[in-house]
Amino acid sequence: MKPHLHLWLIPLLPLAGAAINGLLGRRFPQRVVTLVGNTFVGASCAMAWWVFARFLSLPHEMLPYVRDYAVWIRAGDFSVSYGVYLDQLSMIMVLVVTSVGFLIHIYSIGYMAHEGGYYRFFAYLNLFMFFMLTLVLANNYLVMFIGWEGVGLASYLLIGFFFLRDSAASAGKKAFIVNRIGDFGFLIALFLLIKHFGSLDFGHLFPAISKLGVENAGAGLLTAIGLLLMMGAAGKSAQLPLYVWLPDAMEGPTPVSALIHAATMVTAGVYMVARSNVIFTRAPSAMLAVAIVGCLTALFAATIGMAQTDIKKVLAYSTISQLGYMFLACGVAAFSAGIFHLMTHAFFKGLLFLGAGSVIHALNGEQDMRRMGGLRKQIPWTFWTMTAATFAIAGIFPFAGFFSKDEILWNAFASEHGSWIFWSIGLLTAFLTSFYMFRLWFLTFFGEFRGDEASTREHGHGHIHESPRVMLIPLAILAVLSVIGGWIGWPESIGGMQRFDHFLAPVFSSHAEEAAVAAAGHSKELLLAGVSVLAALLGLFFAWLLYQCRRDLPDKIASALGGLYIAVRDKYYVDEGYAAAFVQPLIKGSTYLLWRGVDAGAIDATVNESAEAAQHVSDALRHMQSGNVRSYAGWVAAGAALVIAYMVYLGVR
Amino acid sequence: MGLTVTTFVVISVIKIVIALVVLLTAVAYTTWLERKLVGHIQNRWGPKRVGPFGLLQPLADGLKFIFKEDLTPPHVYKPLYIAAPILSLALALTSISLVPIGNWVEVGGVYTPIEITDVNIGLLIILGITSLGVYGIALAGWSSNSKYSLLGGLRASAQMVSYEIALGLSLVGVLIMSGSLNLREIVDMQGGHMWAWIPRWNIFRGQIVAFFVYLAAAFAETNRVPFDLPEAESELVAGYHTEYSSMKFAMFFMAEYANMITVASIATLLFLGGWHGPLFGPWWLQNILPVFWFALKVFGFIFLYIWVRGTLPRFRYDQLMAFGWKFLFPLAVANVLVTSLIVALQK
Amino acid sequence: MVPVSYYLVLSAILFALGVVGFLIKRNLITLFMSIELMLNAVNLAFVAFAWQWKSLNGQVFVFFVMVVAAAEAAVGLAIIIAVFRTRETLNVDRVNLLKL
Amino acid sequence: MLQLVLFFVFGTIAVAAAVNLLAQRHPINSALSLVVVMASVAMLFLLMGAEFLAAIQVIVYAGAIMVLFVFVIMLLNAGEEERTAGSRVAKRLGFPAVVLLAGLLAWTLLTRNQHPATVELSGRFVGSPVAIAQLIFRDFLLPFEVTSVLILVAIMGAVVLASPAGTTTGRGSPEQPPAKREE
Repeated sequence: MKPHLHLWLIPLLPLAGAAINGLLGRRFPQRVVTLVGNTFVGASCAMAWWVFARFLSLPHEMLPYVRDYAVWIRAGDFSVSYGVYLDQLSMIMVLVVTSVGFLIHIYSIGYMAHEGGYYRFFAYLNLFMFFMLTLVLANNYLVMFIGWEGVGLASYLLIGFFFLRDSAASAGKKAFIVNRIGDFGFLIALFLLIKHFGSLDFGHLFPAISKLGVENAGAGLLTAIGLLLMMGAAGKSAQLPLYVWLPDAMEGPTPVSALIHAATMVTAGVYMVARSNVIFTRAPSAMLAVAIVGCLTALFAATIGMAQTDIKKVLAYSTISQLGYMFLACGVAAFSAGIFHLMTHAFFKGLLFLGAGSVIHALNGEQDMRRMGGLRKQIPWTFWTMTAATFAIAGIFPFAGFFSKDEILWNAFASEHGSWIFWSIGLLTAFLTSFYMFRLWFLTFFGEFRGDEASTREHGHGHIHESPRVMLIPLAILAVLSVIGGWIGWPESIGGMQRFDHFLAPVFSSHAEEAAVAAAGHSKELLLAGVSVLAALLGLFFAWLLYQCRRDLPDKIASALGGLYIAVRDKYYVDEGYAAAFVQPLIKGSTYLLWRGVDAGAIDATVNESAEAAQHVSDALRHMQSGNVRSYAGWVAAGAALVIAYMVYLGVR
Repeated sequence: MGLTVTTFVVISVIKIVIALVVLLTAVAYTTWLERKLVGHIQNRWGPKRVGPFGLLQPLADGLKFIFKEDLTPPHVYKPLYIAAPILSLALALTSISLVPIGNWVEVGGVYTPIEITDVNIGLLIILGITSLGVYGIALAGWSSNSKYSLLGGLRASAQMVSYEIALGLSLVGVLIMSGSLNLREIVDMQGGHMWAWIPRWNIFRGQIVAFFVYLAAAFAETNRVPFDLPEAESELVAGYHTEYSSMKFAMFFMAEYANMITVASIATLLFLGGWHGPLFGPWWLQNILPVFWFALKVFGFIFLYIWVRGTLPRFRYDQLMAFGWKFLFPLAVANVLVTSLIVALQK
Repeated sequence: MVPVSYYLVLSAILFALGVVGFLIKRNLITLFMSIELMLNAVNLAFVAFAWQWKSLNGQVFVFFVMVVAAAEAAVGLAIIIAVFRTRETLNVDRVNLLKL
Repeated sequence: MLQLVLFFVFGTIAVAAAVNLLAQRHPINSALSLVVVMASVAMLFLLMGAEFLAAIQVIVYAGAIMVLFVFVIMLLNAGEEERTAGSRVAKRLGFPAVVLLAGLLAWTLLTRNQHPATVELSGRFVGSPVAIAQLIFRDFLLPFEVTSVLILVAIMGAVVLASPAGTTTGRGSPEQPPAKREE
């Protein structure tokens, strides 16, 4: 007898909020919109925590907690139902999504207060929450796919929120289209699953798959499915080669970047891979691909991040590289590590974005770090919270980032799927990460103010100012979380007991971590951890050196590096490459072949010609219409004669 | 009935001759009667010089008609101008051949009805013939190429077609009650008495309304006062027979009176119980009496005709149409409805 | 002893005559009469068939045909009157505005 | 025997009158000849035992419809029809069609009528009013009612069409003061 957890409420509450705000919000005063938008999300957040409380007390044989509410599709013996699938993994995801989402909602109250389309913003945000929770709670791949597409839609709407700005609109389109590529893979994977297992239901699928053996020696059905799933995940989580949409997505309002493009949506891919761990652990080559893609993305994005000057772009690239970390973790079968990093990353990256937003807010929309500096004094709250976040992401002990990143690195090194190459690349990435994060930190908060006061003072409210309290409270909460959030995963090597892993253990049947741990003792793990911290501190030192004490150095280095630097600053010309490789041929082809050739040349031509023909024929026939009654009678008589003749013929025959 | 073709033909010829003679005489003396009556109504003597009570006056009129010059005005459409009066008279005389004036009689071993022929849809045929009667008047009015005649013809055709409907509908009630179109059967239905003294004539059995409608419609059908607009002297000299003279005019004249007699006989047969009446005396009297009763009733109806003519003014044309369509027609329909309802309930 | 076929042939002839009338006559009213002629021919055929099959349905159908003919005559003559009022002619060849 | 004679008499009259209808150039003559056709057709009905139909034919067709025709002819004072060039289609297409039609029909009816029934006087198959009435008011009740509606529509249409513009409102029309209902 299952207890009633009323999980359906969790996604549906935000939907109700979205409906109310989206349909009626235009007429509401701003206060009512705020109330609705936040109440429903807050309610679903509280609901999630209540469920968590109940969840902990559930006996283990009752997990995963599955419940079908209604049948959606029934075709023959294949059926899909609306239902929830709650296990430790989705529990954590729900908590993260609802909590961080709720905080960001609160933050948006202050941030969006002076923007147009206030009700629209909250409606979209609630809609996003609904779809994200649907994705997380789905009990089969198809409903998950709905959420998947839904968050894509929400992100499209929110990126293009300032749809009057051309760049925003095109960025939204770009995100949507690039995601379609990934979704294509995802869909194919689903079809394969239906074809071979006749179901998309987790509860039916995973046991069926776990019966299969591990596909060594490359190719196989599961490998194919895994690679295709990875393709979808790469699209959603902005991995190579489909990462290009994420930086442009920064066109959206900063809370959106924080919520969707840092904390939750982009991690959906990771979640999906972790959810499919049964498949991946049986398809080693697919896992290998995931790992490679992950670590390459991490390094690649990190290098680009070093040279960016737009504060949000830096954060965007760092997000990509962090996602790469998570992929790496999944690729080495350290799913729990990946999810752990996902959680901590949600904390500190969300915090970073919010802080950046607060900074931008303070400077009235200034985003270029070269025009900042010395803000430490003016906006102390933002400064301190962002400091916490920066240390966290840099992975400095004992901040949250340290634990998750260190666990990933350790697994990358020691897991049976891992190797020292992954580890070294991860280490390098860690160094770069801490370097560009501290670069951001120094450029923003230290030295003297480089922007012109006038521009900031002229529009709106006075000189540089601290954000309102409603924005600072979420910052504070997230800061605390990004300091202590990692402690639940305190590794045994440092006398902890890795509660997080043990909590997640039942989900990820293959206990790669334990194996690794058993293989290599704690001493080595401690050593590696020390190395990674050392790398982080090294990054801190270089950042201090270049951007604090010797300000002339960066330009020298840039000029010394020359082409390389420019390439990095221009993001390796990936966008241009894509444009040349795919977009232009498409446009050309559709213009000359499809439009001028097929459409105008063939289809329209046929239509027009037939119209012409009809006109000629009728022009000829027109003369039958002499308007003379008796000629009509003649025709009628002839017709009658014909009919009679035919009938007589029939009768005679 | 076992009789050979020859006897059939012979008897038919005899009957036709008798019928024609009787009818024409009746027509002639109807004119005398009319002049006499109207004279008295208008406080005159009427014809009294030719013979006792001017009884020979009709013969004198006939002679006069015959000896008058038969002039045909120019610009008339000859064939129709000539055909029209013949047509009307012929039709008028034909319809009488279906009217039974008494029981079957035994003459020289031949048992035959006292009528030229006994058809079991006689009434319908009579209606058909009377409806054809319009042509005579209409064609006369049109062919004689004079505006008076044309107007008269137009009026006549419109009026007769309109009132024909009311006429037919007024008869439907009786037909429903008797459930037959055979005049003889209809009459037989009306034999005997109700409560020992009221004769079971249709007029006494609830068809009084129908009788009134029939009366009015019949006046119109025969273009008699108060519906004599087709020949309204004061408006269009003499209506459709303005241009006619001598024998042709006489034909119209006779046709009109013959029609009166036909209509009267139909009224007698349908409403007034036909030849039914008290029978007494020896066998020959028994054979004569029904004919007498029949003749008496017809006479009474004609008397009513003349009486009305002597007293009522003429309608205006639109009044005529309104009367026919908006009053008589609905009345007849209502009568049909009520009658059929009663009959249905009695079943 | 007349074969039913004779009646049918007669009706065919009358019908054909009606069609010819419609083709050659120029007076609207006469055209209408031709139509009535055709209807009569059809009625004759109906009654003949009714006789052939000894079923009254044919006669009932003639009844309906008459009703329709009456309606048609009423409306048609009204139309003719309207046409005459506007065009001042009854010649169909002069009532031919309905052409390009 | 008598049958045959009567048939041929009335058949010839009918055909002759029909031909006359076409031959005459004055509409009124055509109308009268059409009346003759109808009368003889009614006679043929009688020969075939459709006595009720015969009477109705005379009353309705000859007595009402044709009267309407004559009335209209008189009203519009339609004169001789003028000779105008007919339509080529009618001549070149219509007439052959008619000939073909009649020929085919006659041939078919004469040669291949599988049921060679004959009409005799003695054959007591009579469309008596009662029988017809039972058919109409029982089996064909719905069509009958529908035709009544049709007639109603036709009447209204005729009134609207034929009355000059503005006088279709019936009672209040200028030249027709509302009628008195007395006497």
